[in-house]
Parts: sequence; C-alpha cells; structure tokens
Amino acid sequence: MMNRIDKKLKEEGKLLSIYFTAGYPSKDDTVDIIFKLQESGVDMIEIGLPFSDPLADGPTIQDSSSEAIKNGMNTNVLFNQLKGIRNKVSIPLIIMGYFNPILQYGVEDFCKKCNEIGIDGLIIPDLPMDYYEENYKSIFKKYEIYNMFLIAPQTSDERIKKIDSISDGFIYMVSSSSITGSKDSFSSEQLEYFERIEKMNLKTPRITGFGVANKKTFEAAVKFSKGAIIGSAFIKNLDSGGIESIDKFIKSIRD
Amino acid sequence: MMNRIDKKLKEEGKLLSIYFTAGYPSKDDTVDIIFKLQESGVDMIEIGLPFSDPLADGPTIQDSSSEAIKNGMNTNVLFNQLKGIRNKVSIPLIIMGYFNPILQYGVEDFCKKCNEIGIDGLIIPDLPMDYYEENYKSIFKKYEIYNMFLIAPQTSDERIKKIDSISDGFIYMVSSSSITGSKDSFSSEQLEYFERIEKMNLKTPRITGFGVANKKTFEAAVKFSKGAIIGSAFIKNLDSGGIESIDKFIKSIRD
Amino acid sequence: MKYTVDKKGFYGNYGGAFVPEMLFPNLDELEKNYNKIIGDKDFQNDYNNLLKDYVGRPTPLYFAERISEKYKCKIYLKREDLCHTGAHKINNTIGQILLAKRLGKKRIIAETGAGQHGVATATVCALAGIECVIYMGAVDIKRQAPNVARMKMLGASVVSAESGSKTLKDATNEAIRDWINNPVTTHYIIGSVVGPHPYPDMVAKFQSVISTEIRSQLLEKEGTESPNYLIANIGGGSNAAGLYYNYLEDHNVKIISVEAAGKGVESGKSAATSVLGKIGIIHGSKTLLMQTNDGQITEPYSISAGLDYPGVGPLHAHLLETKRAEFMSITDDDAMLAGLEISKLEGIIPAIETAHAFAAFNYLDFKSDDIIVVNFSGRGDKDLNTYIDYFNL
Amino acid sequence: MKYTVDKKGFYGNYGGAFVPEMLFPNLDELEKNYNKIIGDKDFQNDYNNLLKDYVGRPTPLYFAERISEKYKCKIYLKREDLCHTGAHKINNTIGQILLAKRLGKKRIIAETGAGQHGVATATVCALAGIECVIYMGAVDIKRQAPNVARMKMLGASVVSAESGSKTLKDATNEAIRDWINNPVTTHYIIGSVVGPHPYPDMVAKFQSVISTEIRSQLLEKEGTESPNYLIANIGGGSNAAGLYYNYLEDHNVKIISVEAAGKGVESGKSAATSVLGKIGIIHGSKTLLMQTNDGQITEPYSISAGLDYPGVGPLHAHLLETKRAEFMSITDDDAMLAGLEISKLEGIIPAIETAHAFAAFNYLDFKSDDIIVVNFSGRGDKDLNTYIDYFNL
Ligand SMILES: Cc1ncc(COP(=O)(O)O)c(C=O)c1O
Ligand SMILES: Cc1ncc(COP(=O)(O)O)c(C=O)c1O
Repeated sequence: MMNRIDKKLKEEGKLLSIYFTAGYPSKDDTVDIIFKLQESGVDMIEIGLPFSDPLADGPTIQDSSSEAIKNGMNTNVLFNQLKGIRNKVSIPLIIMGYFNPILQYGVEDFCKKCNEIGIDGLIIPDLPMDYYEENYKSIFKKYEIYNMFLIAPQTSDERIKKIDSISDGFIYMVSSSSITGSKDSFSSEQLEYFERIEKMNLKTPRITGFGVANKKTFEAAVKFSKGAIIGSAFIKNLDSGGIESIDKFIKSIRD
Repeated sequence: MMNRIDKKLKEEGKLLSIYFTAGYPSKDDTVDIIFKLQESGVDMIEIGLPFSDPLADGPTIQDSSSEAIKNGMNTNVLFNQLKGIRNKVSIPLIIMGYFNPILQYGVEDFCKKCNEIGIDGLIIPDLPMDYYEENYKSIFKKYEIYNMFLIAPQTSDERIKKIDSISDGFIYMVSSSSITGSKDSFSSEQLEYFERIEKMNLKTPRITGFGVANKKTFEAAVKFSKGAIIGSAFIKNLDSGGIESIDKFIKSIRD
Repeated sequence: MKYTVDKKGFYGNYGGAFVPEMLFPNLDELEKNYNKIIGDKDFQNDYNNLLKDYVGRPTPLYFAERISEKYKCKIYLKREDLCHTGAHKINNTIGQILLAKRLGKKRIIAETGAGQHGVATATVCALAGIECVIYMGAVDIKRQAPNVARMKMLGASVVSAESGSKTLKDATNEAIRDWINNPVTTHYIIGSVVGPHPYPDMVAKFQSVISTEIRSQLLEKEGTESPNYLIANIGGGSNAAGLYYNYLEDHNVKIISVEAAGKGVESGKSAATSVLGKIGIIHGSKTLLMQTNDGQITEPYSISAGLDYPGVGPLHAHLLETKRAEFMSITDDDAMLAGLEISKLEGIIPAIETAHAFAAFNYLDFKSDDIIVVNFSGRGDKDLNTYIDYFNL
Repeated sequence: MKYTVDKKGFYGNYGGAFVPEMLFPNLDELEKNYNKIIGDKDFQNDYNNLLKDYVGRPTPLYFAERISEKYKCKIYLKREDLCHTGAHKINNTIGQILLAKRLGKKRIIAETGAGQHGVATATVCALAGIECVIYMGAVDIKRQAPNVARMKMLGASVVSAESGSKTLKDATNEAIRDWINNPVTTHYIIGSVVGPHPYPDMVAKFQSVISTEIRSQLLEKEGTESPNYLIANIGGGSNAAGLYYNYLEDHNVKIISVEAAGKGVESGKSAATSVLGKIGIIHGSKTLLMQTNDGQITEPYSISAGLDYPGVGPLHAHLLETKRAEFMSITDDDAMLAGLEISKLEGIIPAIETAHAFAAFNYLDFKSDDIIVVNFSGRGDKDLNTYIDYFNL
C-alpha cells in the first residue's frame, strides 16, 4: 500500500498542511482539531509533540508547547488520544517533535506505535541525517514510517542532494533563517532561494514551512513548492478564535 | 619676671587645671568660661584652639571642636576675644591646639600674639620634640612662651629624660593610652606607670591628663603628680549644666 | 580508553551535533576549520599573547597553607579567579573571538548563567570591536546583577530569557534561536563544554591551558607533574575539562567532579545530573541530563547560577560512565559554608560555583602527603549579594 | 635632586612624623626596624613568593591597541587590576602583614576610602590569621558597598567613621585614634604613601615592584626600559609612587600625576590638592593639603572614593615643588566618560580612580612614537553602582 503522504503528493494542485501543538489549548483538543482540519479541507496535518526546550521554534510554538506540557500532554497521552483516529481520518498525519522525547520513548517503540495508530511519518528537526541513516533508518523502514528532513537557505547544494536522496515523502523547505514566527510576505532573498532550489530539479517534492501565515504567503510559497505548512499563524488563530474558528481560518487561506 | 606657670607650680598643694574648647558651646563663651573658672578656684586653664581633625582626642572633644568651628571660632577670633584678658585673670593660661592652625598663622606670629595677650604657654600634641628644638625653640624663648610636652605609658625612660630636659613648666603626663574619653578610675597598670615615672625623679613637675573626670580620679592622679587636667568631663558638664554649673562642677572636684 | 572526541564528535556514547538543519552549515564551517585555525602558528601567537598580557596568565598555582592544615593534606589552588574578568571563562572567549575574526564573523552571541561567560564574551568583543548580544535568564539577571552591569559597561546588549526556569538552559535556547536567525554573520560563543560538536572539544582545548600550566608549576613546586587528585566544580564542565585535560590518560591522577545538589539530591530542587540524569539530548548534544520519563528537560536548581544547568558536557558523561571521574553532589548550604571558610582562612572569596569544590573536602579522606589541585574557577565578587543575604552579613 | 626620604623622614620640605607622643614608640619601632626587616632575605623570600603565588605577580604590561590608535601614541597599561583583590593596594598590605608578624603584632587596623585597601588588608589578615579592624567613612560605606561585604566575608570588622566629611580623611583619624588606644599589640597598615614617617617610604618601597616589573617588561617589548611618559592617578599617591619609583632619577621619563577635580577645581567640591593645597600637617605628615586660611582641613570631594582625600603624600608634594612631576586635575564627568570609553575600547572596566588617569589623554599631546605607561591601578567592579547610576545603564 502506498504511504498516504506519497499519495497526497501525487494529487493535482497545491497542498495545505497545518501544524498544531498537541494538548493545546486543552489537553483533549487533539482529536477534535484533527477532525476539524480534515473537515475544512486541509491536505495534511503535523501533530506537534510538545517539548520543553523547542530551540528551533518561535515564541508562539514555544508558548503553546509549555502550555501543552502543563496541561499534561506527553507521548503516552498523545498516542492514547490518537488510538482509532484512522477510523475517521484519511489525510496524512505526521508527528513533528524534538528528538529527546522520542529517544526516551525508544525510537523503535515510537515507530511501532505510530504504525499501529496509522501515523504516516515523522519530522524530527534535531535528528541529523547521518545519525538517522546509521542508527534508525532501518527501524523507520521496518514500521513504514516516513522521515522527512529539512533544508534551509544556507544548506549547501551538495547536502540538499543528499537530503533529496534520503528523504521519504517530501522535503520540508524552511522558508527563511528566521524562526521568530510568521511574517506577512517573503523577501526577495527568500524568493531567490526558492528559485535556486526549484532549479535543482530534486526528485522529492517540497513543502514550504516557516513564515507561511495567510493566503498571500501561502500562494507565494506554493509557487515554488508542492505545498506549504502553516504553524504559528494557525496557533495564533486558535488563541483568538478557538477551535470553532478553524474552518474560517482554513477557508481564508484556500478561498 | 617668673612665668605664671612656674610660679603656680611652686605653690603648695595640688593643682587643678581645666581644658575647654574655645568657641563652645557658643562662639563668645570663651572669656566668660575663663572668668568663671578663675572664680571657682581653678589653678590653670588650657584653652583649646579647635581643629577640624583632632586625632588625639576622644569623641567629646572632637564634637566640641567641630561645633566650635561651625560657631565661627578660629585663631584670629580667639586672639581677639582674649585681648585684655590679663586685666582680670591672673592664673596661668595655656593654649592647647594641633600644629596645623599654628603653622598657618605662622609660628612666630602666633608666639608673639600669645606674648602680647599674656598667654603663658602652649601644648601642641602633634609637634614632635626634635622638630621643635630644631626649628622653633628659639622663637618660643624669644617671646617667653612655654612649650609643654607629653609623655605616655609607652614612652621610653630615655625619651622621658630628654623631654624632662627640654620641657618648660610641666610635663603633660598622659594617664593612659586610651583617648576614648574620661573613665571613672585608674587601673592597676596605670598606677604602676605613675609610680614608675615618680621614681625617675624628673626635674620638671608633672600634670596628669586624660581620664581625669571627678574627685576620685583627680585625687588618684595627683598622688603621683603636681596636678591634673580635666577636659572631657568638664565639657560634658557644660553640655548638661551650662556655664552656670561651672562653679558646682569645680567644687565637686575640690571639695 | 580514549577521552578525546572521535571523528563524529562523540566521546564514547556521548556528544554529536543534534541540531536543526538551519544550524548545520554553521557547525560544519566550525568543524572543518577549528582545528586548522587553532593549530595555526599565527593564531597560537595571538592567543598566547592575549592570555599572557591581557588575561594575566599563567595564573598562579598557590599552596594554600591554612586549608591544607585543616584538611591534613597538600592543597594547591589553581587561581583562575585571577584571570581578567574573574574566572576561567575568558580562556575560552579569547580563543573563540580570534577564531570568529578569522571566520570573518561580524557579530557575537552568547548565553550566560552566572554572568561570567557573558562578561568574558562582552570583554573580548569590546577588545575586538565586534557587536555582542548576551542571552541571560531573567532569574539570573536578578541574582547576578553586578555582572549584568559589567556587560553593559562593556557595550554588550543583554537580552532576558523569559521562558522555562529563566536560567542558563533557557538562555542557551534563546542564543541558539538567535544563531538560527543569523546564521551567516554571527558566531555563537558557547561558554562551556556543552552544545553540539565541535563546541565541547573546542572549549576544552581552549581551557586546557589550565592543566598545561599546572604540569610545569607542580613540577617546580613538588618535583612531580602529577597530583594525586584533581577537584573541580561542574556546571557544564569547562573549568573541569581544562583542569583534567592533560591528565586524562594519567591514571594515577584521581579526578573528582563536584556538582550542585541544590537543596538536596532528592529534594526536587537540584542540579545533580550525575545522580538524576539519564541519557538524552540537550542543546544539540547527547549526554546525561535531568529529564522527566517522557523526555521533558527538568528545571534545575542551584544557589549557584553557574551550576544551575540540567546537563553536563558529553566528555563528563563519558568520564562518569567509564569511571575515570568520581562525581559528588554538594548542597547549597555546604557550598555557602565552604565559601565563607575559604574566605576567612585563605583571604580569597570564591565564586559559589568554586565553593562547591571546597565543600567536597568534608566528605573525602586524604593522606597527609596527598597532593590535591583544586580549580579555583572564579572569584566571589559576583556572588556578594547572595553571600550577604545567606549569612546576614 | 634627591627623591628618596632623608634620615629625618623628609622629602625636601615634606614629610616627617607629626604625631602625638602616644604614637612615638610605635613609629620609632617601625622606623628602627622596617628597612632591616624588608632587606632581610627571609622576608624578601616570603614577600616575593606571596606576590607571585597569591597576588598573581608579575602583572602584565599590556599594549592597548585600540586606545593607542585613538590617542595616536603607544599606550601600555600596567595591569594592577589583575592583582588579587583587584588593585595595587595588596602589594603594600602583603608587605606590611609580613612586617607586622615579624614585629609580633596580634591585631591589625587600617583606614579605607574606596574599600580596596580595606579589602586588601582584610585579605592578608585572613591569610595570616590575625584580627582585623577596618575604619571606613560612613559615606564611603554606602558608595562602596561591595567592598564592605568583601571585608566582612574575609572576617574583618568594619567600623563606620561618623565625623567630618565621613570619608577617607575621617576614617584615617579614627584609625590613628585606635592605634593610640592600642599601641602595643596593634600594627596600623596605612594604605597609601601618606601618614607619618616611615609610612610614605615603606609603602612606596612595597609598591615599587610595579616599576621594577615595568623596566624589564618594557625592555622585552620595546627594547628600552624607559617610557616617555608615566601617568598615574593620585589619591594619597601609592600607585603613583610605585609606578614612578624606579624612574625618579631617570629625567628623560616625564611624569604626569592626575588628581580628582571633582565638580571642578574652583567649584568648592574637589580634591585637587596640587592646585588648592597649601603646606600643612595632615595625618602626621607635612605636605600639601586643602585647608582654610586658619588651618582647618577642608572636606574634599570626588566621585571616586579613593581620590577623595584633601592631601597628597609628601613625596608627591616634593615632586610637584621640584617640577619633577606635572599635575593635572580631572573632573568627575571627564573621569566617568573615560571609564566608559576604556571599557568599550579595551574590555577592561577601570576603577573610577584609574579612569581619572585616562581622562588626562584628552588634554595631552603625544608624538606617535611616544611610549606611555599608565598605571591601571584597579578594576571597576567596586564602582559598578556609581557607573550604573551615572550612565543610567
Ligand atoms: C566561577 C565559575 N565556576 C564554574 C562555572 C561553571 O561552568 P563550567 O562547569 O563550564 O566551568 C561558572 C559558570 O559560570 C563560573 O562562573
Ligand atoms: C583602584 C585605586 N586606584 C587608586 C587609588 C588611590 O590611592 P593611591 O593614590 O594611594 O594609589 C585607590 C584607593 O583606594 C584605588 O582603590
């Protein structure tokens, strides 16, 4: 069976993926948020496993993460909440989290559990490619869990090619070196970077993340990639509008 | 004519000498205090020329000195106040002061002025004997101003002999190494020191100072010397009883 | 047994560079260049001249007669407190600023706990005329006020880290975020043997001057290069790494690493990583760290801002695992008393970090001819308020 | 011209021992013994070992590139700030404590202004295990709070002087009174080249290590032992005396002594003795001092507690009179700005005393190959509060 991520990437059109922090605003919102996202037409979901020290994230995701931990979210809780999710949700589900909680759970146990639940892949920003290849790749393969890697503006062509060769599903293209949260538009520097990558003709599709916040930036981002991920802006919208406003937010991006 | 100090020292009995700070409690009290002291039967008076940094004095004299300076007392003012004092006062008058104000006035001018007024001698605690001998002795002689030196418990016999040979009038015998103001009685150590000096059979009479406060300490002190000086205790009495109480205070010492 | 870093950046099971891709180019640049630059004659010349004329090295190895008498052994103090800015931290920042200049960097960032590393960084930035931003936890900004003032006098910006426990760990997160945001122009001067490879090795190399000096100083004083014991406090472990560096292969030299037990190892308020830590990832390094069962990093506690860190550098995790070093945990109370004792007996007020090492003497037995070298990592001026409050001075 | 003290304790017209008889035996004992003891091999051995291993000498002679560039000459800093306790003061207290021990003294007293001398004294008393009482003006206790805390940590009692301007002058009076009260057991460690003979000479000798070191350091760096200029700040004048000591007869070396002008020489709030002073007696010494016409000592003022003294040591009065030294007066404002500038350009925060010497550069013209040695008398840690308040940091 083809991985849901690959299948989704093969579809026509541009993909909208949403990141949210599990356990935020309330511990038990996780499943509800996933349902609402699927309903409103989102193509893919990154479920954030909160970490105490999210050093690649801006203040919005930091704050939601520490709230979520305070709310009682942790790896076991998340897996319990997601049990049975595949009865109702068909779009790709990805867990995005820092390496330490996964390491503590046990990488193999973690992958096995993901497989049981129907999680399609992981994004672990602080797990380096080489270390993954050497120590964990076979485990991921065994449990058919995709591992998506990041590229960033300073990533060398050589390294991008390597990532292209090892990434499952898609490459997470970090839009800028700024993690201070979402901005309103892309700079000319960023556009140059997008074009440079475009010209590399990678085999793996790209999804743009960081700094995608609204219709305008979404459309700019997907000019150079198969899709885009919205994180901070989605969480800010949750803060102001609550779960009820998810549909309206997604529609504001998509039309 | 014999110096009034020598004459006084030749008299029978023990001498009571009083130190007070000129210009304290009020600027113009100087002459009045001198009159009252003579009236009440004091034998000799040390008029303190106040100094900003009286480093050999305890807190009572320090405080009276800075008050006096604040009141406007200075060398010129003192000399003006004392002009004509000899019309009414016949007991020995000594100015006791630190060297710097005298140096600024000019040592020769100072001695000359003392002579004019009828001051009999000076006690300058921080003018060392050798320096005096070399630089100022002839000036003092010229104006017939006596210079009285101090001896203290740690002063060596050799040095005491030298002081004995150079002192005019009397030797100011510092009763103890404590300058923290008057005490109520003498220690056995102090008594030993008094006896040691007694046995030296000095040619110059001794007047005891420091720590003489009342009848008891006065009588103890004069067992080993020709007389004693009361300073801090007198000033404290001025503080509490005012100028009017001088007679009573002196009587309390003498009978 | 090997105690140096391997090609992949590991000390045995510990180390590596677990960082987001955004930082890979920076670390790669460092990794490829640091050994070459440090080995360069011109660099060595600049580095050694600054250590001598600016930092005031060599620092003395002082025979502490009165505490030796008290603890009935021969105690030598390696006087890092006499370094310019008052602690060993500057050995590293001098090295890194010279490196940063050679890499063409225009801006420096650093994290700081006690403020010593922040001051040492602000200092070398002033010297080099380079912009400097220091991240410091809000809690530490309060308890190490004099060092905050010093950084400002030196022209640095001090940015308050407001997340988590608002101490060193969080300041480090913020510094890493800044570096991610400014990957090209900026060099990040990490202040201890922590963080992703090559930092632990690089910082240890810059601090190794401590034990290089000791070998010749001890030879002069005792006729041997090797003491019986080395004792150092461990926050991240840089002063300890410098003290041990040239003795790691010398197995006659026993090593004692002293951590902060805070209010007690079991009190829930401590920084005793060697006891409470499990293997994990912190600040890009695989090492021992204090964490919950599900891998959230625990908020550490110590009265000493410089030891208030939930991990140790990977070298130290390795030394613990291989039993090359013995670890001890010292409480706030023990450390404070030791600080006062050293002040009164030797006339040297230690940093509270340093005081932890001295408190260990109460729990150790030495022979009367044992030679002990304690790393006197810093002076206590920055801690006066804490001492005053604690002892009601 | 002779710049050393004569047999009677005078430098030309200045000096001597104008003390009450009660202190004569103490000074006599010192006078008779100090040269013999200091010259003794055993003493020299102890003294030099402590200077090396405890104080951290030799202190570097640091070529300050960035301020040299700014002032277009070659500026070297003699880094007394790197001495243990943070200023030159300890050179003297180490010497005096060894002397006091050899004289069998059981108790030490000292005066302090900035607190540096108090800390340096408390330090050596801790080291020697001798009781220590420090007199400090009530005003200075407030503005130099960190140093008060340090003295207490070191086990000293700090006694507040409440008379007069409540600063250094008054603390000195109190110390002298204490000495009068305790003439046998107690040694008085005076902190500058002031007070009655033999203090000015004794303190200068202990501080002379500064210029002894400079001669050989400068030879190594510049091929000559003699700079073109020496610049030091002058409170009582001990750091200056140490800097000049081995150059006094070397008339090619120009000497610039920098005093505190406070709010301006003519403002009535200053400590510019060279301009405002007249010959007189202060603290047992005949020297220049600020005083009223009738000989009352004026209350001095400077933002810097260490320069807030109405006199100068007799050596300096002699150097002024004989034109061997040129004097300059620097205001609070100039000194504070210079302190900030040095911090930002060289990464060394100077004591405000030291900052006065740097402010002089704005009023001097040097040739580009002139070699200037500035005595960096102390570090600014004690002055952080003053800097913070002044600059609103
Ligand atoms: C004086 C002193 N000692 C020790 C430490 C702990 O750091 P490390 O373990 O890296 O030496 C610090 C940290 O700030 C410090 O300031
Ligand atoms: C750092 C520093 N410099 C200079 C001085 C002034 O003293 P002196 O003129 O004796 O060197 C002091 C006095 O406390 C001081 O602390």
